Amino acid sequence: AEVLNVYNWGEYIDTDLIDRFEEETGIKVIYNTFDSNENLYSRIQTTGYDVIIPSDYAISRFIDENMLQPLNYDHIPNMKLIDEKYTHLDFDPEQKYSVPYTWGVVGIVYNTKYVDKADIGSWDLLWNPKYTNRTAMFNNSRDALGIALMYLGYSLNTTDKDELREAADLIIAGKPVYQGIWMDQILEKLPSEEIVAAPYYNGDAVTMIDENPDLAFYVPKEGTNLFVDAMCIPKNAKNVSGAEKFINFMCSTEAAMANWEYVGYSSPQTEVYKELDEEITSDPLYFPDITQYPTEAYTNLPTEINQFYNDLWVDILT
Amino acid sequence: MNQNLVDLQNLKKEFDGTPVLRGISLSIKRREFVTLLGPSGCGKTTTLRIIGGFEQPDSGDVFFDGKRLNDVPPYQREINTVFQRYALFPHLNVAENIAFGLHIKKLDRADIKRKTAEMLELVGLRGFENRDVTSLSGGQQQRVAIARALVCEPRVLLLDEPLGALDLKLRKDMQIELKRIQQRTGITFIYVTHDQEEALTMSDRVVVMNHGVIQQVGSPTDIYNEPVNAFVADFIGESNIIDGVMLEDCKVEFCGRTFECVDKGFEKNAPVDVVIRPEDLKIVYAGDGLLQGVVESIVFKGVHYEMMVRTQFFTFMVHSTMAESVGKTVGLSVIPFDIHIMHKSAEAQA
Amino acid sequence: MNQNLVDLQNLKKEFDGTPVLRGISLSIKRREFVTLLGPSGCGKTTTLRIIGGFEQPDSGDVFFDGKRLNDVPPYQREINTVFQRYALFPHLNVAENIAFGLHIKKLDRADIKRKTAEMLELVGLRGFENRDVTSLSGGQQQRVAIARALVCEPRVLLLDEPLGALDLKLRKDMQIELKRIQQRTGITFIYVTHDQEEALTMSDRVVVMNHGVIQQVGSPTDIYNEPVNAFVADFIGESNIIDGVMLEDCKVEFCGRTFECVDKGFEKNAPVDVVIRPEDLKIVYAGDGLLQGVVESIVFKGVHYEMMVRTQFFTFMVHSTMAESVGKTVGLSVIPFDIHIMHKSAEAQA
Amino acid sequence: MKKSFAYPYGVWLAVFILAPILMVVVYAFLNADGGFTLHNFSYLPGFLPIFGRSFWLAFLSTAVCLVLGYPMAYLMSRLSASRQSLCMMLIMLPMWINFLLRTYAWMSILENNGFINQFFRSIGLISFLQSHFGYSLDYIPLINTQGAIVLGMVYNFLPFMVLPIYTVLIKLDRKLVEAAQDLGAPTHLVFRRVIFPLSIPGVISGITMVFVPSVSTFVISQMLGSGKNLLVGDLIDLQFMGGAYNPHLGSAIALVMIILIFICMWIMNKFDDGSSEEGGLLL
Amino acid sequence: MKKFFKNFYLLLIFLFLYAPIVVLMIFSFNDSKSRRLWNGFTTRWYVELFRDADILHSLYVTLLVAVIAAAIATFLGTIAAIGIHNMGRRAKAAYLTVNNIPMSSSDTIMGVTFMLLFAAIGLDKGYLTLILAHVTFCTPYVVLNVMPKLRQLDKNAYEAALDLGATPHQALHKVILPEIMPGIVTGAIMAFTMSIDDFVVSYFTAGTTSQPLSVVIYSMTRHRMTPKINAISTILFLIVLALLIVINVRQSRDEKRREAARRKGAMQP
Ligand SMILES: Nc1ncnc2c1ncn2[C@@H]1O[C@H](COP(=O)(O)OP(=O)(O)OP(=O)(O)O)[C@@H](O)[C@H]1O
Ligand SMILES: Nc1ncnc2c1ncn2[C@@H]1O[C@H](COP(=O)(O)OP(=O)(O)OP(=O)(O)O)[C@@H](O)[C@H]1O
Ligand SMILES: [Mg+2]
Ligand SMILES: [Mg+2]
Repeated sequence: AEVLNVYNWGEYIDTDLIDRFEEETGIKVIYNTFDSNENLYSRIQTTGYDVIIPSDYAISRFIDENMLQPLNYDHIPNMKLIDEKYTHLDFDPEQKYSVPYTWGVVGIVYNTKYVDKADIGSWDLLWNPKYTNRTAMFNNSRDALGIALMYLGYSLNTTDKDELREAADLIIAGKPVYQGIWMDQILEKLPSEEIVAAPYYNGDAVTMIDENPDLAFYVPKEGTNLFVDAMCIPKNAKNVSGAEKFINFMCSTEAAMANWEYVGYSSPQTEVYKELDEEITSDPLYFPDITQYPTEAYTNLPTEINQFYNDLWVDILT
Repeated sequence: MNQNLVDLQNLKKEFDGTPVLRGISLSIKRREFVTLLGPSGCGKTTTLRIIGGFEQPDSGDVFFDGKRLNDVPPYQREINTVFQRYALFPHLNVAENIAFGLHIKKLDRADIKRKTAEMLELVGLRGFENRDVTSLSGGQQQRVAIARALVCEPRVLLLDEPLGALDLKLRKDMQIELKRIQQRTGITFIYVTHDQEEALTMSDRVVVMNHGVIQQVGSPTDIYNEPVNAFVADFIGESNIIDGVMLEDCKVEFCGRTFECVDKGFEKNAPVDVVIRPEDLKIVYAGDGLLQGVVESIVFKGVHYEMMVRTQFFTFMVHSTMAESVGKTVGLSVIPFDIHIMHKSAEAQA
Repeated sequence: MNQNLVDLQNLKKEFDGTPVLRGISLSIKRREFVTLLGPSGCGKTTTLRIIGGFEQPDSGDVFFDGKRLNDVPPYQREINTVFQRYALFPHLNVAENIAFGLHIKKLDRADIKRKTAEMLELVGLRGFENRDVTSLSGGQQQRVAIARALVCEPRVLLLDEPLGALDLKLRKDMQIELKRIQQRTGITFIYVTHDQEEALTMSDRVVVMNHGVIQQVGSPTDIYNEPVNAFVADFIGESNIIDGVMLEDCKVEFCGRTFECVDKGFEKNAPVDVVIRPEDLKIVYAGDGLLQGVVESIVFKGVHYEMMVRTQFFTFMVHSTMAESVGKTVGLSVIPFDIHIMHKSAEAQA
Repeated sequence: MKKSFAYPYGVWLAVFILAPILMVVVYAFLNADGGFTLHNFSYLPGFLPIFGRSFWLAFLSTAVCLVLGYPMAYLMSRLSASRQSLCMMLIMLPMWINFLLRTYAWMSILENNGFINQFFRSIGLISFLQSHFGYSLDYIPLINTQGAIVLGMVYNFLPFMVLPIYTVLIKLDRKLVEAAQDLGAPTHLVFRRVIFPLSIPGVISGITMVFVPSVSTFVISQMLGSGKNLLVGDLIDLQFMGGAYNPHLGSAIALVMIILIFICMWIMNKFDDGSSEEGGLLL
Repeated sequence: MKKFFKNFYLLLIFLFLYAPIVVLMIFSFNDSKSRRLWNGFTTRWYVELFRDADILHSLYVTLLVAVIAAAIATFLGTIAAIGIHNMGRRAKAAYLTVNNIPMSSSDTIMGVTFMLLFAAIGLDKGYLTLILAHVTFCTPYVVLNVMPKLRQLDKNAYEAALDLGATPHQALHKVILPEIMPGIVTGAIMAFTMSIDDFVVSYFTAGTTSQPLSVVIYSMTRHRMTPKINAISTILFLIVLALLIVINVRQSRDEKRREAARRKGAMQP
């Protein structure tokens, strides 16, 4: 039978959809998961996937390194259902290589029981000594430095080493405040009140708030990172037509809706937005209003700057 | 009881319900060389381990110099042991092995050094101080084990078949060596072996055991010449053991004939064991002996020939320096003094 | 050469550059019981292993029934071995151990059963079929090992110190048993031991080895009574070995005196070893003997006493059934026939 | 029995162990363009604190494993045979649960509001401390400490300390213990002068098998520690799987670590008198 | 009293080893995704688990790879141990040193080097690469478990078999293998456990259709670990536990029987 290799983030799809797609098309889907873009990067060098779902800056890097195929939108008619707000972003300015899968912003999740109203609204909260040992920072150089850059008012994609240095120093200055520098642990530690505030993606904030209604989410006024995870077809894909069918399927209203419900990340699909209640679509948690604050998407950085990020990050964690 | 150094009183011990010692009582004097002799499994090692403190008797007491020793742990007993397979410490060299007990006693370095050197001298291992014990030959290891025990200046030294693993030649040499050491140090030796020649050669007194029971205690000559029962007679040197009946004092019947002997005090017509050593039987002309038989086989044993002579009732083992040809009919004679009469041993009756 | 079953021709073997066999040549006849005798490390086991095929000689050949055997692997040789520590298979029971070789030969079940039963009968282990071999006593294990080898009906059985681990009593019994089995089966036995008494008792011929060289081959009596050199004399029974000078045929000087003897053919004034067995020395009144000495020690050995008599030049070991008291001055006499004159052995010269 | 039996494995080792190590060496001396460089090593002085921290934590966890594991092995070696194998199995069994899951479970136990602190609170320990000793926190800090990292390592690597010591101890000749007692040594001296020295080969294997993975461990420090400080394992992980994908630098770090570990092991083996024939690590 | 303290100590250690596992097992019945806040009892994770083909598949991969890798490692390691046992001192030392490398080098380095190696020789990642890698780090455990058994082996047992007419092959099968079987079994169990326990090496060497459970679990960490994983671990754990108990009960019964036989043997003449 026809086989399709799909490579996605862990826990990032409603698996029923795969079954449905297999039923509809008769294509056997081999579904794998990864945990970081870097990993995806090293894996696809040696393994042939048909559909991958990387994040923005990774897509930009793949494009730069000529690892993706241009898409034939004729075979992906549902592309027209994708909101233009999320197309032609910096990482794929010509929108040739990717079909947005989810999008979101980074904000701060905080516990209303412990965090004073007065202290919210800005990235500042992450450096507030009042909450010493009760907040956390991202354990990921791009996201962490990104927060610092935005707080400082610099571009997320800056290649100015001084600016980056300044951002790193800022995080170092914040280290005594943080209980930890983490990724997924935040997902647990916020609802269980081990910490009272931490940055996170709005999609995951939804699940956290579900679990502990005392939690709330805001996007700092200094602006934030608009991230998009999008579906792409690698150069070395073996089953391009299957991949197109899969991408098209995932963009269908039905699938996008089911997936939205399952994953909790904002959907770029216009019909989904329209079909949902006003209550939800107006909630910045589900559909942040990106017109209210500056947003920027990540792009691929030059190798040298990537290396510099690495050095800074090691510095921060030394 | 005062001049006894070690006193065992009615020791009993079972393992898993099987009695191994059935009431061992034994007194050992100062400076004595006592050997426990008996077949494998008779309880020699168990007795020694009780004296050493490695095993508790089920009942009975161990006295040492008049004091009850049962509950004293092994490391507080003035007794040291030379283990069957030496049990040297493989992580220590020769000198360190010997000095082990001294280090435990926290002697000062100079003393330890001096005593260790003396011991090495005594056992003839000077120059071997720093050798790895595993690189020594069996005999050398043996000597280290002895030195290690002696250096603690025990009042009693227990030796469990210390020569069992050595070859014959070496065993003979070490027997002489051990005896010499015992005489020089004046330490009481309690020695275990199942080699009767070894027991006879070295001991002041021999304790013959079987099935957890002491069969006989006596000097080597006593044991050899006047075994109390057939088991002892057979175990100490080869013997011809014939069923007989004591007709009256100094008169015994066996092999269908009546012989004169020197033993008295048996009941009339009591069934007895008659023991005759092979070397006490003389081969004479067919008509001359009291018994007549046919030479069945002959084996050269070096010093003598061993012949089996079949008579009507019994096949005798005879040792003689002269060979007879197989099949020849010969006579056998024995003087009354060499006919030993014994009560049937418990063993044989069972 | 035709009636020889096994022929060793000039076998040489080195381990790590050390020669272990230095040219062993030996012919063994059908139905013979040949014993290799020698001190530890002299190369007995190595010789046996070459015959068994477990070791390749560096040079020299092994012939079996006239055919060169060097390159035949062990499992194709009609030779079986009884290993020193039995090497029984602990995962198999007694019957399975014995039947191992038959299973390999793919005999049918009934045959295997029958033969195994026969063997158990032969070695006296009927009823032990299903016993775990590790639960057997040493002597029983020994017999299983022999049965296991014999059931394959080898033409030659190699036995490497098969009785080494047994106690004395049991060893004597097993010696008789083995000899009986050999006579009943008619299989050629090549037997290794370092116990000279065992060698003398059991063998048709004894091969005395030392340092990888055969010293003497002969019947037990030959070896005992006419050792070719002092090494053999000393190894086969204890001996007094005295340096002497051959003055002329039948006249030897030692201990400062001239003795008559029966040996001839030595060079004039050749230095020789004079060997006198302890049992050949007679104790006589101080004035009567050719030599005079003082009794230094006396040990009871059962059959005889062993005394050390110090003369001016040499301390003699004397065996006698009569005890003398220590310190007494005695005379020693010996008949010319019992004075053995030997060339200095290579050993002694080296 | 032939030694040629080992040849297939020899080939296997060459291809799958030696060749890859060689590749690490090669990679360490290459730059991204494939040219020879020593540049990768120029970073190393900056990593010194990271190395120091890793070795210190590994040292601590090895020490704790030894202190906990030795008595464990010793007690086990005294049990009946079937009990012994049961214990062996029980020690191995936790490895059947994924190590991430086990570590997550430890988080639940150790967190500030975790099971242990909940317990302390319920028995009034925290309020007791607060009222009588002026203790300011409302929990006992357990997680996010170096202690928690050490605990995580100990938890994961304890079996590797117990098993080799246990195997040496069960082979120890009982007679030697008796010989020492016989020579006047009371129980503690028997242990110090005989049992322990003779079990050193097992101890050294145990130390190796705990220390090495501890030095290079990653994830544990993230999950049980605060994640604010890197360990070498994380650093390598970062080069190969994380932010700045740089296998060359990663290889250089790995190479240095391999060398350091070998040096440590070499020093350790100095304590072994070489009597442990075959230098076998485990068992 | 002393005995009580000894048992108490063992108990404490086992408590330490099993505490997190108990927590994990309890929370596989928690009616929320939280691994710490109890929301009530549910079996829904178990139900969902059996609908989740991916997780089940990854479990299948884990077990399959563990079985195959352990089998190969056991075979390879056993014959290797026999070969090494018969080598000279130096060759033996060399072999064992290299043999020890996988056990004494970090998983990350190993995983990465495998990845580099497979890329270099152009081997696509999949079951094959996964199994090769697992065999590599499992075999040393087999070797190290078999070697001591070989050393305990009667030196002459093999020769005795040859002597009785067995070819080297037969001798190996009928004598050597049965004798060293306990070591082989322990080695196999250890290999199997190591394979199950591994995650880092698998991570670098697994292909698309061959992601073992550990890799799947790890890729979930970016988002949220599903309690289904706890559920599957619980099931796996209980199965193994049951198995081990059965084995142990049988073993101790055997032991008793053998002990009884020995005693009976000793008493017969
Ligand atoms: N710890 C023990 N547990 C069970 N049985 C034992 C133990 N120690 C000894 N026995 C049994 O007790 C009996 C006597 O053993 P002991 O070791 O005292 O004999 P022995 O006279 O020294 O024999 P050998 O000459 O073979 O050393 C034997 O049957 C032995 O099996
Ligand atoms: N495989 C081997 N490698 C190295 N040396 C060996 C080997 N086998 C035997 N030797 C050496 O060869 C010499 C003769 O050994 P062999 O086993 O033949 O002696 P033996 O006469 O049987 O002695 P024993 O009575 O002690 O058994 C010894 O010095 C021994 O150390
Ligand atoms: Mg004993
Ligand atoms: Mg030998």
